[in-house]
Amino acid sequence: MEILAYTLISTGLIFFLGTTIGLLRFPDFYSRMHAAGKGDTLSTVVILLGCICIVSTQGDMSWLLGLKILLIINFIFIGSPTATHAMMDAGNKAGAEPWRKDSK
Amino acid sequence: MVLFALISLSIQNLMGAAIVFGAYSFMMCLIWAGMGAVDVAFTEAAVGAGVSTVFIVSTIYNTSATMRSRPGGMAFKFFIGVVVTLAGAFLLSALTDFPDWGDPNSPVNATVVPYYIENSIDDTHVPNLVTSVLADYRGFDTLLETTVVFIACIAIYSILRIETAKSKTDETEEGITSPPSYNPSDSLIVRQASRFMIPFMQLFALYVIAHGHYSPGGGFQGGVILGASLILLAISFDLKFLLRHWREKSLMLLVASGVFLYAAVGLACVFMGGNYLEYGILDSILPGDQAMARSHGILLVEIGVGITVMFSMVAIHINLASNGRFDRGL
Amino acid sequence: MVDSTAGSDTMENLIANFNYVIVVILMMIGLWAMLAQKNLIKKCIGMAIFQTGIILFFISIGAKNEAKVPILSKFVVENSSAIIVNDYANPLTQILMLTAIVVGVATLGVGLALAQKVYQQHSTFHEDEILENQRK
Amino acid sequence: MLLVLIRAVKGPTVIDRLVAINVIGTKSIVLLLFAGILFSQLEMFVDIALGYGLLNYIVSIAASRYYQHRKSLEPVHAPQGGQPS
Repeated sequence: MEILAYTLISTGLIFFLGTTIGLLRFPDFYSRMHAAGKGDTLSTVVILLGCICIVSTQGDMSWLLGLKILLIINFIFIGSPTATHAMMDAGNKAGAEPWRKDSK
Repeated sequence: MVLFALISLSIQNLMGAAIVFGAYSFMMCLIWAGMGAVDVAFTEAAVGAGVSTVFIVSTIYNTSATMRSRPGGMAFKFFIGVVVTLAGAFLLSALTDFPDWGDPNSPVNATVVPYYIENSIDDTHVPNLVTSVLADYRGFDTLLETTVVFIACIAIYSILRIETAKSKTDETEEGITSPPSYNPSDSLIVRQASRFMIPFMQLFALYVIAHGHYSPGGGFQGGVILGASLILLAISFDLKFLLRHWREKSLMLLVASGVFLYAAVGLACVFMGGNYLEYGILDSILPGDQAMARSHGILLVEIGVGITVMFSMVAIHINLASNGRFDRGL
Repeated sequence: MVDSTAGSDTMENLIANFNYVIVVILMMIGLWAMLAQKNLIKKCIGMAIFQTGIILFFISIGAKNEAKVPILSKFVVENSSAIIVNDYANPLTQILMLTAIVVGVATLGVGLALAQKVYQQHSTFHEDEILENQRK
Repeated sequence: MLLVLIRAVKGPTVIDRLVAINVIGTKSIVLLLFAGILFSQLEMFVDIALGYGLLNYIVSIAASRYYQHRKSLEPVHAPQGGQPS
């Protein structure tokens, strides 16, 4: 269980590293959005799954904690893509220019 | 921690400033949690994530986000900088008089607080010390703070509402940023997600209020989350959609009724023969012994606080977002 | 600054009590934003920053080394003689600040409402322009 | 990790900041849970994290709402950040 937890958490951290690098290095808004929207959600979900694995080994009320973390995962899973969609829409409406190869 | 100050310095564009301020409050929440102040962290989380940034954004929405930079202000800014640095130096020079960080025997920690910590469980049966101190030992404070929120709500009504009703025609002639008509097709996903999330939010907020005796939470946090859920309703649907269900008059009545519930609990204590807000005396009408009665009294008071905070947040948002006109907004 | 006249003792104090230094820095930033910024909304944000400085001051004064969250655990609840005071952080400062945050949001709302009203009258947030408009 | 994100907060345009604080919001959920595990008092922290999970997308929706209604290009592309701050 411990090994599974740490594997999950480190996987999530790797994804998150990818997210940050993407957020910093991509040239325009849309591609940054792409990095942030997917990598962020995935890494958070994976890390929280790892947290569930840690929690479930300790304590007598662990199933309740695990349930709450599952709820958090659920809400992130719904909320984060929604926010991504809304921001993407906003960027489109506000007229952020997509990056092209010849733009610089 | 210094970095957070730097973040807040980096505000330039107004919209960007609002957003960076949101991030700043996320950081502050983490700091509170690290210092063991879980309830404060919870409040900051609910307020920072749900409410305050939305207020700033809706204000900017009703006005304009452009900032005209004016030349020639540098000397003034430099002068202010000198003044502020002097003030900071004064504050720093008083630093040696303060107790060390984390000193358990400092005057703040050693005078009245041990009594609260030791006797709270016997007096009130409430394991969350913050809740018991908030609503029982320090009931007057909380009553007045709730009243301050109420008064702020009234103030916003009186600032924005009255005069716009008078000068409504002038505004439309001037054409100050009348927002384009609402296009319902552009946010189906947001609507559906909100429709899914809002019941969970409200359920969670009720849990926070009711379970505040045993875990972090209470009237303020639950009220802010409830208010944030209604604000989300107003954002993701239309402001009119919210106003169809909550008339402004009923909103104000509910804001007042929260404070009234708090004060009425206190008055009930007086009528039962005790002091104001001495819940222990209520044990003949509430179930349980004296300590349980105090616990229930705390619950009643927290519900009052929750109602006030919730509806005042909603009312403030509606006023700010629609510029007091209550027709259309963010 | 004051530090140059005082000895290295003060410097050690500064480093040991860095939380007060942060508080002072935050308050300086807030004060500077309130005084020097010409934009009304930025003044509101500066007010909020000042407020967080004060909240940080209270919370850090109430923090204790080796202290936990001020919520009694189940074991302690059953035998109330086992409460050790120094195990729990100071709940008093926390409740003061908890209410202060909510009140702070309400006052932020009031400030923003005033700013909106000013914008309706003068259609600018810039202080100098407002003053010029008033002098006309 | 957050240090990298802070740099993202200073990012070029407003909507980039919006993306960045969305990421920061979700990451602070994770950090809260880690803090809970470290203090071995997770049952206190999980509520805050749950509140965050529910609330942290309100800001981005509100801000995106702003751009949808205003349709203004100018704050995105010309931040007019020339003024000293």
